[in-house]
Amino acid sequence: MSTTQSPPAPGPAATSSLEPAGPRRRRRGARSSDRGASRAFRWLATGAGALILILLVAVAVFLVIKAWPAISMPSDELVEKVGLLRNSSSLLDYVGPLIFGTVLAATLALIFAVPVAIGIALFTSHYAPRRLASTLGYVIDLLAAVPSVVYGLWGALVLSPIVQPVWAWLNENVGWFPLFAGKVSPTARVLLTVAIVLAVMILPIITAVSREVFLQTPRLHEEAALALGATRWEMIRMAVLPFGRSGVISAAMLGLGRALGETMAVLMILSPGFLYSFHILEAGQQQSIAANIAAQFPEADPLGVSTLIATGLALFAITLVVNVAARAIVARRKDFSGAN
Amino acid sequence: MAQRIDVKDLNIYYSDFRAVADIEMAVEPRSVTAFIGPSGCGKSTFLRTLNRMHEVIPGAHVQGTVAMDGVDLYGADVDPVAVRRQVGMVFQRPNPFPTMSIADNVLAGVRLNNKRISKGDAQDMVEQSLKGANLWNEVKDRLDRPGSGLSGGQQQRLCIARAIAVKPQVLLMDEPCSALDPISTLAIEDLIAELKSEYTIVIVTHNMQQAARVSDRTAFFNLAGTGQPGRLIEIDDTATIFSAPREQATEDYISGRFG
Amino acid sequence: MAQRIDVKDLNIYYSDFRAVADIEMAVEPRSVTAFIGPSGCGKSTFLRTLNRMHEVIPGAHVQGTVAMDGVDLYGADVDPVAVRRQVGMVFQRPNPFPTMSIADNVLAGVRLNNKRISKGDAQDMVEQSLKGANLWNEVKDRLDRPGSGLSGGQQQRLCIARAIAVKPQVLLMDEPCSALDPISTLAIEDLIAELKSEYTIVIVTHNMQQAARVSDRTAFFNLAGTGQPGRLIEIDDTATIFSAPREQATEDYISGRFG
Amino acid sequence: MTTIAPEAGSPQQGNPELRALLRQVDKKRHRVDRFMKGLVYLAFVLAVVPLVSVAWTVVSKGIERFNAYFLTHSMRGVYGGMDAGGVYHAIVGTIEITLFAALISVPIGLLTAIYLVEYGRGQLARSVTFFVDVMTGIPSIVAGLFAYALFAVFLGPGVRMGVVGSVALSVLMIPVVVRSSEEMLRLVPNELREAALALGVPRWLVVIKVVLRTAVAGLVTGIMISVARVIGETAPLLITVGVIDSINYNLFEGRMMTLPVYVYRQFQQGLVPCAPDQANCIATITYDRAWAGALTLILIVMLLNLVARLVTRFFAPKNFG
Amino acid sequence: GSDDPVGDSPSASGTTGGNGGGSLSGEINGVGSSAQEKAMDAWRAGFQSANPDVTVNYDPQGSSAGRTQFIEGGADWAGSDSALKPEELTQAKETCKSDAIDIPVYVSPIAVVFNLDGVTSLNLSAETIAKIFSGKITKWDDEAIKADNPDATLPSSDITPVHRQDGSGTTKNFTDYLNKAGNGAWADEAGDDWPLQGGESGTGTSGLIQAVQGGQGTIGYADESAAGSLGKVSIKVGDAFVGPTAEAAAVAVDASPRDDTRGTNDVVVKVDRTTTAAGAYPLILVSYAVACSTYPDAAKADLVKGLISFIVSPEGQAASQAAAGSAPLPDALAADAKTAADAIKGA
Ligand SMILES: Nc1ncnc2c1ncn2[C@@H]1O[C@H](COP(=O)(O)OP(=O)(O)OP(=O)(O)O)[C@@H](O)[C@H]1O
Ligand SMILES: Nc1ncnc2c1ncn2[C@@H]1O[C@H](COP(=O)(O)OP(=O)(O)OP(=O)(O)O)[C@@H](O)[C@H]1O
Ligand SMILES: [Mg+2]
Ligand SMILES: [Mg+2]
Repeated sequence: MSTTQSPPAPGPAATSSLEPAGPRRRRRGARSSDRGASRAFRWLATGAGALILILLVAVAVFLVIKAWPAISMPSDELVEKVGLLRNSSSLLDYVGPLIFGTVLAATLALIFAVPVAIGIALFTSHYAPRRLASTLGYVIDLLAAVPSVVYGLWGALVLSPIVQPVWAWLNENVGWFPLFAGKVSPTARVLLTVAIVLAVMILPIITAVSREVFLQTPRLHEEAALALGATRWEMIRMAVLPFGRSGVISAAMLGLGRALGETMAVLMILSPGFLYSFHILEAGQQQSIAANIAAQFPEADPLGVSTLIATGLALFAITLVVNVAARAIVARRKDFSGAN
Repeated sequence: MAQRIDVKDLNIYYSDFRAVADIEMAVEPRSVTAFIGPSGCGKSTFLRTLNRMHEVIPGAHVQGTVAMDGVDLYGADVDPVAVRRQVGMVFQRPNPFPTMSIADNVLAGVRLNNKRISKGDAQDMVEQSLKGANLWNEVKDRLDRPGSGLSGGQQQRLCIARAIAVKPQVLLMDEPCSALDPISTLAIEDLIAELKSEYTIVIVTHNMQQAARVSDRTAFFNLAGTGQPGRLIEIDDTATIFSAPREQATEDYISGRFG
Repeated sequence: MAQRIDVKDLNIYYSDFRAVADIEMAVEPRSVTAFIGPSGCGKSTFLRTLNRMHEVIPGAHVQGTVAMDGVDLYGADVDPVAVRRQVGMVFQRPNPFPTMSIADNVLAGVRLNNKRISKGDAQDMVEQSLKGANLWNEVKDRLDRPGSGLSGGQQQRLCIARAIAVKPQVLLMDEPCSALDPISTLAIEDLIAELKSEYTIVIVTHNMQQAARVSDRTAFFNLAGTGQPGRLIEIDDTATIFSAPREQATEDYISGRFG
Repeated sequence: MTTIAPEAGSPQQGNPELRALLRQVDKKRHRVDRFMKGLVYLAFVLAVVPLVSVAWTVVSKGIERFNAYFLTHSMRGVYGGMDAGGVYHAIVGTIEITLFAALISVPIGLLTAIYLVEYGRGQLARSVTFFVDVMTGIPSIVAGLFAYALFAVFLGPGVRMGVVGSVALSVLMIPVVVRSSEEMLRLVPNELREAALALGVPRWLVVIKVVLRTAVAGLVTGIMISVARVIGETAPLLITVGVIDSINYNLFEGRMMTLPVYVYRQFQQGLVPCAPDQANCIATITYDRAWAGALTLILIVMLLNLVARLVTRFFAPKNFG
Repeated sequence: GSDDPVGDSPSASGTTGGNGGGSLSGEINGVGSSAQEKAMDAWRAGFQSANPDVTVNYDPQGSSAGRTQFIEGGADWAGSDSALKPEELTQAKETCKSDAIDIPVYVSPIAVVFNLDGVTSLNLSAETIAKIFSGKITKWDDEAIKADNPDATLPSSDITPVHRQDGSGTTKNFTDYLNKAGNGAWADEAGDDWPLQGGESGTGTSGLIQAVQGGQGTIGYADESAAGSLGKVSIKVGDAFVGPTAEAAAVAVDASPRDDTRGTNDVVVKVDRTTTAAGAYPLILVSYAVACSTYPDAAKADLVKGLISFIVSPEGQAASQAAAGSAPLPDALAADAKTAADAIKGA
């Protein structure tokens, strides 16, 4: 660097400056540069974030306090005192199958729902005629309008009788497959039926979020793909899906959260059991944590309630683990997220 | 394998709005045709009908024929996907896929037709295309980084590399250099000169010097006013257009002291 | 009320990456300063530090001083919002607000700041600014239509109108004409010539003719290689730079047959 | 106008080689494209089937009792197989409790989403994002127990009122609001923020007037999802709000009825034993009321959705696409 | 909206005379058994119409939740399918500042229901029922069943027993019956939760009925009033078979002794499952109102006293019989209950 004009000394106008210009080497910029209303707004927003953490800590503390009597009590004593544990040897022994059942049901639901949801989101965003699309989107949103009690009723009264012969057929013909093994239930009040209802329930959440994300795919990128000679599907694969990837994962997490915590539908449809069983066509094999709490809470004595809340704590932990995993997936390709 | 394009009676619409009217022209093979004209006169719109990209806009449609070597691109049995593969395109705004690495961006089009491309071939192709777009030296160390991390100019050159990689017969470029610095612009212009021995090239530009430098033939578009459709005023050899245009409007447009 | 800008010891970072190093220059009031240089040399980056837009990018920060009439823009008690109001900016890519009509886009600087403005004043301001950006005639019949429906060039002129409407003291333009056709470019260049009697203008351009035409002083930036920071090579009167630059690098860059 | 006349020849002729190239689509790619299209349509049909089935079930079973009387009367003094009783009190409760829950959740959730997208860097933001996700996994009944315990600390045991339910629902609603809003805000292009900032607009106004404004359609969708998520909750409301058979407009005092609880309780009561000589006794009355209540609830959510749609349309960016 | 769906409320008719002559006013809140809900609706309606200024709330959260909240002071009285346990009595004493008492209010026969084509009634012994529910008898045409039902045409299909998945007083009474009357065929002691692993189940009485109706060859147990059109089992008492009727239930209650370890006015029935009294149906559920013998708040005491007195009165029992299909309290028990209710007083 040779010929740079050296700046002249600060002129008289500099009187207005509290801090005269001068060479100085320090890091400057961003962060604290907001002021006035902007700063207040930033604190407000940050406060809201912090409030959520506080709320969550409060819930966690509540869970731990309420669960503590059950957690801290020696197994033998607990098993003796709590009727719920009559078939278990310890609290862990009780929670284990519940965790298993909860995760199994939610996973199945997610496996059913995510591809369908992505399909519907694509349908409304990229396939359906424009004018029709928003109406069709609305139709799917209506699935979210159905309360879970109604899903429970529907699942038990309408769906179960319809799927029972199908399950029987599966059991008979594909019974070698571990999931379809066992003694098929004559009432179809089994985990697979529950998983289907859960899938229907979480479908609108996943669909709605995915649809919005897909709609936001920049035209530029879609056109880039088309101009390269991509078919519509290839365009979607090249531009739309990668762009919406993190959004879809978030949506799936929302759905998973709902599936994990869903109470009524499971409660009203499933014949529960406390086994580590993959037999999703057999009655009395699995149970979900949330439904179990709802089922047992009314007739549980204080120590029983404590035990149930301990299972709630376990559900909390599951959600934590699942989210860690999801986050890891998203973060792995963060640079490629397409977000600015 | 360059191709001749004949356009006849072409009207281009956005829903009910006729954006471009009554185009009739021929694009010669193995040559560079430049489109010039004021903003909004429909250069981009017309360009996009040449590879059927126009129709991806909802409500957009055309009337008339665009024939490539006598085959009507809008014929009933012609697949738009095949058309676009033969007629490549570079857009006004750089648009690399943000979710792909630089190398994958270059290979994006190639992968569509040939999924199992060997690693060596792929590397060669990436290198060749990027060199062709004068980007190789700048990105050779970070081929696996996302394409969106490049500067605007670098991104545009990446898009050019991507379009070149599919080896189309015709290459459409919509102001490809408007985001480029002179060095890259020069490189692209050189590239265009090189490519025209084999390909048919159509380029939209605002830069008349550029049109004069790179093109063999120049088409001038104009529009009577806002809401009016754009029209082709004249098309001729570049030398003729810039020295002795037939139309007064062309003369007026060109004689401005534009850059 | 033009302002003089003095830059001293300026280093600009993206997190740990030093994109621009050791800038030392003065921008004279009531004049047009052009930044030229190859892609990636940090012209845009430097320009954005002049109105503290750089720091909105996460991790981006600066070292050194940028003083406007002796007041350090990066001083502890300086409000970046106030800085940006005084130092307007037009971006490389047109970015009108999609939710606003054309008129509202022009008025954005006022409306977004919750300022009240009478209907008549607003209309005047819209008309004046759009005329200044040479867009009035094209859009006067559809001021209440969304700005995103315009062509690229029209959109960019809308952005210029928007920036002019706030009546800043300094106007930064990052390749404002790269998406414009010659007529609009001419209008903008005229506008720049008009504005410089009152404002301080800094413009980034790849078009050396443009730099030669519009600017009083020209700064040439360059970078030693990828990953290296961009540096200011020389700044001088435009005439001097284009006729007798002191540095060989400048000479080399300018003497290319660029457009 | 001087143009070179196009080469003669009808489009049916022309270069046969090229013609083949343009017609001959890669069969496999074409098939994949068609197949995926089929799948996408199938997905849609697959979702519509249960929807139609649920709708049909609820409407066909609920329509009989669904009338003006049902909508405008409470259950006070109704018991057994009486051919009487309605859901007015439950409608009041559902709307008040849900709206109040939204009133708590939407500001908190939206502000948090803004924090995460616009300001959040570093540890706090990471924790918030993470724990919001965790929060989606709180079982609803636990949320109810939590809200009950929270209020019991201050107001003593046995506290039953609408707000407690609203707080419980908020615990369930907030993460949904945050998560969906966050996604929508992230989709607002940075260019727009920069454009506004460069005009000298302070950050908070940029957020409110540009970012929120641009994202409003998505935000409304997200909020509707969250409302739909909680409006059908049963278990937490039974614990926190209790049940009542009379109309109570006061959110801050006394029990309230809500539609899902109403439906669940009616269903749980099961058949009524009617003596053969009892003329005014309907054995299936509780089931009839349950279905009619479900229909009411669905219609309310649909109505809310419709309003939200209109709002969205009103604010949506009006571009040409 | 209108709070007068029935159209006969005293305030609507404009006078407070007639049967609305009650002098009580105020509000009381109860929590407890959901089995009592149907009956409670009828009682509340009756009590409130007699005392127009009174509001009675009842949250059917479950017996145990009711007792817990009563002990915590969160409920003025509780409805419970089982009487307070000794330790609960001690805890309740602190809240009440006096002895807590149980008053029987509701007796319901539990029916063993089944869904089997062409069969509407069956005769089974407790032992056979126990074997069916524990999976030892798996076919409808099992010898044990056939022996008791010579006239029935029984298919050789599978029996699918259905139990309650949620904790419930019904399960407790049913398992108590199997355990005591089952001749050793049922080993597990009575409890709110179904003791065995696996099998079909339903939530709540309705859910269970639904499950039984939803399958073929299913069998379950539920409040007789909820049985609807399902087949009902007549159980073996002595040498005869008795069906689940209100009268038979009342006979069984009369045949059962009181729990004499309880204090005065704490009226608890120890149901004798093995009674052989003619026409008795010992598979019953006796449900209680749990209250304080003395309330710190006199007004509250009056309300609780008034409510429970109404419930155990012939009028109240008739109301619940009509609305919920319960069995009216036998005279002797009703008299004791009335004495206990009348003794409730304010401090
Ligand atoms: N998607 C669209 N929907 C409706 N009208 C459009 C659309 N895109 C462009 N137009 C209109 O069509 C006309 C031609 O636009 P086009 O973008 O082709 O012009 P251009 O010559 O490329 O301009 P520029 O030089 O600014 O790029 C203009 O009036 C424009 O407003
Ligand atoms: N947001 C960012 N984060 C990290 N690095 C960046 C970012 N933006 C630009 N850079 C890097 O900073 C350097 C300067 O970029 P800049 O955009 O300022 O160049 P330029 O001179 O404006 O180029 P062009 O002429 O292509 O616009 C480049 O190496 C670029 O890769
Ligand atoms: Mg264009
Ligand atoms: Mg730049």
